[in-house]
Amino acid sequence: MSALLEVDGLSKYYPVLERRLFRASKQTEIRAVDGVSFSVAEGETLGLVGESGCGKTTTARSILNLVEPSDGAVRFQGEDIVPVFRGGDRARILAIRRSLQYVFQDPYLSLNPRWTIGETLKEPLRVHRPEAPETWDARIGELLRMVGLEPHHAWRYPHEFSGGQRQRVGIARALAIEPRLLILDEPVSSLDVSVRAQILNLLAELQDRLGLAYLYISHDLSSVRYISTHVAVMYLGKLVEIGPVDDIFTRPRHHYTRALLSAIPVPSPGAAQDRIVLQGEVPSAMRRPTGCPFHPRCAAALPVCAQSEPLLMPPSAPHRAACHNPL
Amino acid sequence: MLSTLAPASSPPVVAAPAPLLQVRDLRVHFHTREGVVRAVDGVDYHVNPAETLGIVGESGSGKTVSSLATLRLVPPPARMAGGQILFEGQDLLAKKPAEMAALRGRRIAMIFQNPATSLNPIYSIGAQLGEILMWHEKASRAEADARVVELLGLVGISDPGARLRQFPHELSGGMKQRVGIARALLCNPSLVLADEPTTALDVTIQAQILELLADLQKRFRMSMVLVTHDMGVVARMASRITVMYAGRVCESADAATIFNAPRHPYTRALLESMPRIDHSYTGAARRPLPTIAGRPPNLLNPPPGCRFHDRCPEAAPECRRLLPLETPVGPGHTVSCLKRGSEGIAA
Amino acid sequence: MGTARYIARRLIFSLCLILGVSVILFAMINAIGNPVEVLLAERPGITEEMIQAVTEYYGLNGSVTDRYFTWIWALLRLDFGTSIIYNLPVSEMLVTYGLETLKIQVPAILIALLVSVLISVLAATRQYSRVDFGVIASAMVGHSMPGFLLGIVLILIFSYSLGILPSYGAYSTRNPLWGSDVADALWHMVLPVGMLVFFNCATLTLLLRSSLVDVLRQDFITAARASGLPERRVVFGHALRNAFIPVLTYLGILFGLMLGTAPVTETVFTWPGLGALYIMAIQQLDYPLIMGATMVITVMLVTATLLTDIAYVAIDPRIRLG
Amino acid sequence: MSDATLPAIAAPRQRAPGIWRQSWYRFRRNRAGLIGLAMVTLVVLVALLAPFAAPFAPDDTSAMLRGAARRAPSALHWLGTDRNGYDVFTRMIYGARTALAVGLGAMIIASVIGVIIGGIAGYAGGMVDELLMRFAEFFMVIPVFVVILAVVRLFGIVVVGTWLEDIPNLNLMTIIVLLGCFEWPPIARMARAEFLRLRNSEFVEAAHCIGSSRRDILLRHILPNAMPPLIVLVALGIGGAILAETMVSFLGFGDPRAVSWGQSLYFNYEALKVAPWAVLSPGAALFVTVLGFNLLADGLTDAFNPRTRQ
Repeated sequence: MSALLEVDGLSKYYPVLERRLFRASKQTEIRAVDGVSFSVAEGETLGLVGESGCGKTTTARSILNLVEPSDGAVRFQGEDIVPVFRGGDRARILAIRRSLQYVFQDPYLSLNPRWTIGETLKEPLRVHRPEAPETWDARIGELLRMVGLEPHHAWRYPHEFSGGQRQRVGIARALAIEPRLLILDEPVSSLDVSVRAQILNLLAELQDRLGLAYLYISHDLSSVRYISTHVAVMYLGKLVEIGPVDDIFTRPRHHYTRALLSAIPVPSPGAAQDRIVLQGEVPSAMRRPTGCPFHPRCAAALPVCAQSEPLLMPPSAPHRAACHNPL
Repeated sequence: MLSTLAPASSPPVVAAPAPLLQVRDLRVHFHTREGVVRAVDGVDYHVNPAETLGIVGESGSGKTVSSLATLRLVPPPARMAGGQILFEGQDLLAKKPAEMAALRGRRIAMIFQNPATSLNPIYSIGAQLGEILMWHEKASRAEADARVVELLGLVGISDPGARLRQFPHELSGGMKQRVGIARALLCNPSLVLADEPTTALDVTIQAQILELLADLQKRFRMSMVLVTHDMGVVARMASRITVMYAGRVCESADAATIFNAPRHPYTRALLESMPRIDHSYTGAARRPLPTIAGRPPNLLNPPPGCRFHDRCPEAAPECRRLLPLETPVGPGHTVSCLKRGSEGIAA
Repeated sequence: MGTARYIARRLIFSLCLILGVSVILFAMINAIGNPVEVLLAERPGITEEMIQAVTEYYGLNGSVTDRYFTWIWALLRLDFGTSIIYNLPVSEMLVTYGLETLKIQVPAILIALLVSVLISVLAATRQYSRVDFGVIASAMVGHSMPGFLLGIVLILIFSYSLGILPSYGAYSTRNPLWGSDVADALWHMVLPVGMLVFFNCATLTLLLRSSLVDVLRQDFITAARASGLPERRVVFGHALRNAFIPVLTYLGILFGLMLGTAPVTETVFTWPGLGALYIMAIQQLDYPLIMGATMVITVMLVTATLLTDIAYVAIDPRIRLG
Repeated sequence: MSDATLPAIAAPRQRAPGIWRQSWYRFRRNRAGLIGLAMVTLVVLVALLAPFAAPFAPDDTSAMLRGAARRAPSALHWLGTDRNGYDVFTRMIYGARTALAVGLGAMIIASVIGVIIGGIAGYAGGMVDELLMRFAEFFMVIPVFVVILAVVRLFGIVVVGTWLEDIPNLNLMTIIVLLGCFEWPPIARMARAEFLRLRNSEFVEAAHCIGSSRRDILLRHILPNAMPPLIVLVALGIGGAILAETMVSFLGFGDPRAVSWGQSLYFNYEALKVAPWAVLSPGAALFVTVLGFNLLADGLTDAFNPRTRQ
């Protein structure tokens, strides 16, 4: 399998101007994403997990150029797309957008409340298939069926739908122009438990049928386990572990991954779960620790952890962890 | 006099204890322009001394409203439409407002879902916590401060003395929730209502808070009602569980029974539909998850009969007509389902 | 640190505002040419020589920038020049008339604040009740009632029909009422202050009530009640202070509005205040007086805004982060 | 395929009620808003039908010649006559035209300036935003009313002897333009807040992902969604502008050739004691108009904001 999407050393820094009254202002920066590299192959799902503020959403938004990356390359189908977006050649940008789509976390906020579902679904066709407007209506009906809705729903407004149905519309919009890769940003987090399974099933089914690749971003590890073939774990803007899903979940090598997994309460009372409760909280991105970002909270930290930053090891292995003292 | 941190005085329970809190046929209705929303419509549950009861349900199941109703704090346009809430044998609904206020915060306390909005942004931590002690226990400022510092330390806040002068916006989400917990425990209550106490928090912080709550509950032998939508959280925390759906109770039992031998079709479906982190779904193992078709009913106009019948795989014609009542199916295990032998009433 | 920086920033901005207004004002006045020429042009029978003489007297021969800096420099020394029409020092007139304006405006704001707090609490704690509805309806009517119209109605009722309150002026022309100057002054204040209170009260109540209703719905209010605090403490201690935060901005604006519309108020009640002085100055094109009065009104307004900014810091700890 | 069944829908409907129609449904249930709408409609109808509704011509001073000035209301002069011999009722009706012209004219100018400045500030962000908003703040703090009085008076002198003098109702137009130029900051602030909110909203980001052009995003996504709160502000502003014009005229700085409520107040205020009807009638008309627009704005706030009252 070839890599469809290759992210290489992606970084996003936000400058922070610390204003002071009588002294010169101090310029610092927040490293929201710091040198993240991973790849997603055709037909695969990479689950990107981490706690809030770890940079997983910024990573996704940088890939799509919703924010401009500060550094690094994003190769999609072999082409670095960062300079393309920066160059502003509309035809080339549209060609990328066609194959690379985004599904948002909040299915309510991501639909224009003043547009009918049909108008929302027509938008991508208007932009990408302007030559054949007569085919739009048929395609909209087809899309709605594909996500388990009915063609006549095209006449309705978002507020008439439940959360799960709205998320289906969001998926249909992303699929309208036959993308190869979908970036799914917490697509089920705002949904009720009983609806979550419906959307996960839909995603799995669409992947099998259309051969889509997913970058699945979530803090909900159980849905990640269900949908992903590979998992990448982020902490404070850095990738700390990446590997095949079962390896990560059964044999985590980074101490943070293990703590994260053990923090998820398993729905079986009295389950023999070795609970590791991390002490303290994630430090602010402005006061990032030196060395391994996790070392102040790590029970297995060595002196070296405070000094040098570990790299993802072993290089080029499928399962890699950035830890000086791996499990 | 200030109570000390010694465990509460109730003796260890041996045989079937009298429940500390007993809720009977509770009804809370929201009077909206569109009509009456039956948010809680005939709910029964009880909490024994020194145990944790988990109330699980999806959004709109009435779980939060029923816990607010225990304190008689349902927000307008909601109104208590009936039922009994017996706390230590006395009906709270029959109490005068002043008597009720004297119970709140002292005997029954509450932990809120969103730590960011449940602390007053313009008062320092010390001021808003101390005020409660000064009111309930007639403590002096200094006594109150000392007790607040003690409790902040107890809930795992470092340097509690300095925190007294801090404001909520200066604390992280996890810290704010710890303050919220300290506030609930100030007067050594015998019952704590925790409404989704960890939903707004990250998983590793959630683990910290859950551990803290479990520890405090054991230490002070208090009873706790833990309201949540997360089956994993109740599995970790609760000794007994009540499952709610659309304003009514489906099933109540001890935790092991709910997870290992659920009887109500909704409980079963809910458990099955969750992907689990301890299962592998790679390759051919990724089969479609069992789902619950449709969506929860609109409580403005709930379906007649069993509230779950239009999504239930086992629904029979009588389920459309008759509202099932809670029926015991085992020791400490009750189910409301006509197919499990519940009596039905035409409603 | 944060607080000091915040206040310093607002202070600097306020100074910039005052400076900006002075530039605009000066430019405007000078856009019409030599103001004295214009003034005298409206009075027939004036010769070129006379214009020349007055122009020289007021130093209007230099370039525009020169004149601006001369003026600003004089202003900084609190030298506002001499009124052309009244031939009195402008600064003296501004103080006399300004105090008369503040005499009705400041009490009006304070009384309105107190009354609207009480009414808002009454209404907001009984949301959707008849009391609430009555308060909203009358506040809406009061808020829409133009202040000067209300003043006219009050004069018709209390002065002309009932004859119990004076309809004009700040003092009796001949004998003070009851032989006491203080009582006389207070008695004259009743109508203008009453009108301003009514108008401000309506507007403040509308704002404060809706803000209070919002705050009362917040989690921390439920939390305060769940902690067993008495309702009085929850409403006055926890809700009211929070509800004031959005209203505070408006308080500054309201004071500005009152000052801005002082010409109307003072015309209705023939009150010898800054607004009435300003009208006279414009009508007569009394150049130094227009400049002086505008600057004083601006400074008062900017000060009111600055004070509300500072009050924010006192009431809302979140501001301190800047 | 997941087996989720959707709630059965009887028949495929045509377009469901859109957001505007929904707002209308909510508005209809708001009594205050409806009263406001009725009052505003009344004022608009009176203004449109003035020549048919008024018993006299607006410049008819024949009562003066008959010695019937300052007469109390009678069968002939329903609301009496004023000190110039005008029929008070007629002047009140024609005044609605001036009032609406002032309100609409000023708010059109203010909206255009406000939306452009606020939109640029909100969409561009950064330094541009900072500068434009400070500029708006500056306009909010200067004593607008006082400045308008000065400008109207001085402008009246400047135009003497120029071609501008021949423009009919020049003075009134000056007032309208000035009100427009001073009333834009609240609109700009609201427009900025809305543009900022919408620019970062998920559905706009979704449009970016699809590849919609910047123009489409601004005109088809952001602007229509920013409208509701702006409409409320404009409704409030119309009432405010009418009130301001009346006050300017009341002080004697208005357009002597315009038939406006403020002019009537100005001419008749000195005779308040002997002919109160000549003052109270235009005053009442002004009150009804301002109240109407305020109530309308209140109703619109509710209608556009489903969360405020549930």
